[in-house]
Amino acid sequence: MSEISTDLAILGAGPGGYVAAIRAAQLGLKVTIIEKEKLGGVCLNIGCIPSKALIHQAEIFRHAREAEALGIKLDLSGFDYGRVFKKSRSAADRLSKGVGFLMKKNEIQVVNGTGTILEPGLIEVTGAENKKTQVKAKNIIIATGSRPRSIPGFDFNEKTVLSSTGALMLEELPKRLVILGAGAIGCEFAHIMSSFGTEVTLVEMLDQILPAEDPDASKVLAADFKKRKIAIHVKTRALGYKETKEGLSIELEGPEGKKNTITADKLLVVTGRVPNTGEIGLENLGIASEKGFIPVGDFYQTTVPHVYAIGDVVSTPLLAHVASKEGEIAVEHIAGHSPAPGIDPNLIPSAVYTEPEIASFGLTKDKAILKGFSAAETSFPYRGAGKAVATEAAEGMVKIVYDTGSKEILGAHITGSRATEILHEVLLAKSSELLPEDVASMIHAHPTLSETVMESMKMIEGAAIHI
Amino acid sequence: MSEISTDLAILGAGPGGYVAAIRAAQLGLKVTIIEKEKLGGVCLNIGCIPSKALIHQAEIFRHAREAEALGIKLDLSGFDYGRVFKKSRSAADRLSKGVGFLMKKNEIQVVNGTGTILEPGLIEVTGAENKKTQVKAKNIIIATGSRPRSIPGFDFNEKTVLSSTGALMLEELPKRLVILGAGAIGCEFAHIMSSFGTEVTLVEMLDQILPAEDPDASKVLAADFKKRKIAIHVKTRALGYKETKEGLSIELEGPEGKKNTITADKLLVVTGRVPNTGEIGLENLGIASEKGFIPVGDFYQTTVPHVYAIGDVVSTPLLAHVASKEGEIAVEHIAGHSPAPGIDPNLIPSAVYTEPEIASFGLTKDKAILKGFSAAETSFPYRGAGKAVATEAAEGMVKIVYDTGSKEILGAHITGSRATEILHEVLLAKSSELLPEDVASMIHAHPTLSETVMESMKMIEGAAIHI
Amino acid sequence: KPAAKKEAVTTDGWVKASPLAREIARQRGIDIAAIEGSGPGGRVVKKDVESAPTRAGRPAASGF
Ligand SMILES: Cc1cc2nc3c(=O)[nH]c(=O)nc-3n(C[C@H](O)[C@H](O)[C@H](O)COP(=O)(O)OP(=O)(O)OC[C@H]3O[C@@H](n4cnc5c(N)ncnc54)[C@H](O)[C@@H]3O)c2cc1C
Ligand SMILES: Cc1cc2nc3c(=O)[nH]c(=O)nc-3n(C[C@H](O)[C@H](O)[C@H](O)COP(=O)(O)OP(=O)(O)OC[C@H]3O[C@@H](n4cnc5c(N)ncnc54)[C@H](O)[C@@H]3O)c2cc1C
Repeated sequence: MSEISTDLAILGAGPGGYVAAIRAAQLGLKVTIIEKEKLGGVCLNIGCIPSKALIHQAEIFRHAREAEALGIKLDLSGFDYGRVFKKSRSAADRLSKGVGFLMKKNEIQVVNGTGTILEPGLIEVTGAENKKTQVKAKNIIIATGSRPRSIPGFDFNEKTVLSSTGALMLEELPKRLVILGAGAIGCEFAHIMSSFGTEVTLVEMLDQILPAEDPDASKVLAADFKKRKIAIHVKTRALGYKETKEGLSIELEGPEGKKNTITADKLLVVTGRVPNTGEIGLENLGIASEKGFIPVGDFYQTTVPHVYAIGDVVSTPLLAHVASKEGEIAVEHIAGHSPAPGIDPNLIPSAVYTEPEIASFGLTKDKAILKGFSAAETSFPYRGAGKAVATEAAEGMVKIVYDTGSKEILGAHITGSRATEILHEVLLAKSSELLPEDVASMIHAHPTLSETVMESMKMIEGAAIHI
Repeated sequence: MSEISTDLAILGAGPGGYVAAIRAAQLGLKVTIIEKEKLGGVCLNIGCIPSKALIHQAEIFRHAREAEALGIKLDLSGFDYGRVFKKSRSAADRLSKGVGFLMKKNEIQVVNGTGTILEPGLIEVTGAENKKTQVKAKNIIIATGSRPRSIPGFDFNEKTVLSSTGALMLEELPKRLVILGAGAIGCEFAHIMSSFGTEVTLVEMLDQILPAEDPDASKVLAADFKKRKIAIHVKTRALGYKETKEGLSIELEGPEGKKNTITADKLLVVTGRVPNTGEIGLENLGIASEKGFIPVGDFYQTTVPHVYAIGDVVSTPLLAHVASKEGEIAVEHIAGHSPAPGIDPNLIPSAVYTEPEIASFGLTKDKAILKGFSAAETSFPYRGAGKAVATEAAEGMVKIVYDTGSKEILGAHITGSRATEILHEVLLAKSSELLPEDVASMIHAHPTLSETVMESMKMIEGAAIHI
Repeated sequence: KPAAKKEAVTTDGWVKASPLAREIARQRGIDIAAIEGSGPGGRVVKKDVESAPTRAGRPAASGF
């Protein structure tokens, strides 16, 4: 049994934990981080990064097919999805190693093993060969993240019924894939797999794919998916499945109780995630979780002094950039600085890396009206930008929701090529309380897709040119 | 002879003229626009747009080659550059037609023909079959743009010695191409042609390619070009050429008078542009041009009342977005509004659509110091962003130049994938006088390349994470 | 940041000013609430601060 004394112990090295660790080291704290699997957490190893690496390869593959229009002939018979898989693993590994390098550089002690909080200020870590380490810490941050949620009747076996992790680890393409859940992760897998030729069926309980996004954004993506022969069933739930000789036979129930059976080779269930709060010793702290989430205050303090919780274990949006920001706020609070409390939910960007991409923040027009704003919206089409036409990316639009009285920007919903990048200009306008005219009057480089942002703001001023 | 009376006559329908026309119509003016070639000017027809369409196809082609790493076999024997050419023309035509549609929609009268100003308020237009139209206008905007500059000994024949127009109109790829001038246009053509397999040699008089850009940005692009076997000769000028059996034999003089002969199939000369101010009747107005450019005041007024000049005929940067902005300012001045005078040169973005892309505004560190600022710079590498690694785009960096006293942002120089889009967030920070902390504290979506912008701002605050 | 606090106390409500204008005013000890803004929506911007009189009654030096 070895012992460590530290200013701050962080449980879990995902984008919440490892960013918190670096920030704490910058502020002069002695930091220990405890991780039972790989540095970087879900995000780097089995989440954001490998999925975006697959998406990038899918885009290369799609471009190769577009090159046929230039007279290039493709022989796809040697196409090896295994190589796509390997590229995604090497991106993940490279970044996970990068986190290891950052830990060293910032003199952060990494303890490999599973941590359990025994009492405030004390964590026991069980490492390889049952090796125990006691970590005494003045402060603790819980950042143990989340794992895929299974649904009754669809337990993950990771052979035929897959979680997102199982899907990321596939080394061969399924011929037919059914995806339950059309949130960001479900839609991204639909995009990836169908790009490489898998027949994809997307099933969603609610009334649109990407239920959290603006209905128009969802419509544009749905139209594109349909063009690509991705079958979409909304207002539909899966009742159960059977393994048959032809594959999995999945029973669906659509609107008005209409039943339908689909046969597929694999089933991917991406309907939600569960926080990892069950086996970390919360009971030893007297913290009661709420639906699995740890209740926290404005600076991510729990009810126990010197114990904080951030990231997917907290009931804020389950996103890597939220986890990182929460880590920074918690650490600055621990270090006695005075960070701005909490995160304004309207300033959290959401990004879906499909083609077209979908990126947004803040309110839709309908939600803004419900909140009492005198809300209006403008919608500027991508085809109004020369760059979109020149790059064969004319589908999409920039929607800006604003208050007609103060001109306050209330939300933005961008659908189209590079949407996940160009959103940030609008988000900066919102977060710095700029007005539409500030963006409208700024010169934007021609030809760029960012011109659509300028035009949508000019629309608010009655001065849009290309519409 | 037909006659037209109008509030505003605009000579030239490029991005200066046609945008001015639309803005004027919005403000209630009766507008006539005179164009001797195609609506949209150089930019849409033989400039920005077709070049970016070619670049997009080059990227598709490059991606197709990258797909070989996935086991896909390519047969390039049928590759037809003519189809690439056609795609670029159809993008240009579509957008030029779009301008026609916008003219109709805004009830702007289009007169096809060559205009000459006879006296203040009077333009004579000579159309097809020598048809004359007299346009009487309360106000005139000159927006006749520019044309390629030839250099002594290298007159354009558009067969072997090409201007940018000739290069855009090629229907077949040259095997060997020498490009004189490594500004934005020269580098973009080097990128395009070498992507499709042409052997490219880039010759530049000054000491770096992209002489107007930050030296580090230039270095990254030069390194990439060299990897792609583009030969680069800086501090070198072309003395002359001979047509031989093996092709063009071009004599170069490098540093310290070292001579060198290169053989190529075509020579592209893109060393500058000349304003079209010689044959439009300036003499009838008593306006004397300066080095070909029309002198103007803060609202682009010339020395003659009610006559304005905008875009490439004015000695501001020869860029489409500058022409458009100047058009808007001139029109708002004509309409009696009070637009902000002139354009702050530090707020003009510049964009080069190579791979990596290069985008910038404002001062380099050295220039800022010369201007008396207590300037410093941060440089955050693309490889510090997960998205860059996942999308195999780890080359590049975001450089921010700032004043160490006030923290004012003085310039930004971004090199890397999507640089031309992500620059706009920084430019908004600059144009709205935000501080680095405003950008640094904003949540950026993960994983995006825009995170490099956040990190570079955090560096200024001593709080960057991934470095 | 005492200057920021003082400004919040001395003016009733929000002074519209760009962050850069605020910072320069703070560094030079200029009361930003007393400056008339020329930016978007009457916002005080850098050039307004630089042409404003300092405490000593002289215009602040413009540039550096
Ligand atoms: C397929 C997929 C794609 C995604 N794409 C995106 C995206 O594009 N953008 C985005 O913002 N988000 C995305 N997410 C969500 C994102 O991954 C999470 O929001 C993020 O990882 C949460 O970070 P975290 O630090 O809270 O937890 P995690 O990343 O889950 O990290 C928690 C870490 O704690 C460790 N741990 C748990 N318990 C213990 C213990 N007792 N002892 C020691 N260590 C422990 C775990 O091993 C893990 O490494 C995606 C998720 C998935 C599944
Ligand atoms: C290959 C290339 C790539 C470029 N890429 C970019 C880029 O990516 N981004 C960017 O910002 N800029 C780019 N430029 C520069 C950009 O094209 C110009 O800055 C822009 O077109 C200038 O606009 P303008 O309205 O002043 O003039 P122009 O676009 O030159 O338009 C002037 C119009 O006036 C007409 N005209 C001239 N004389 C008369 C007359 N007497 N009567 C009637 N009509 C007349 C011409 O036919 C023309 O249509 C590029 C240029 C080239 C050549």
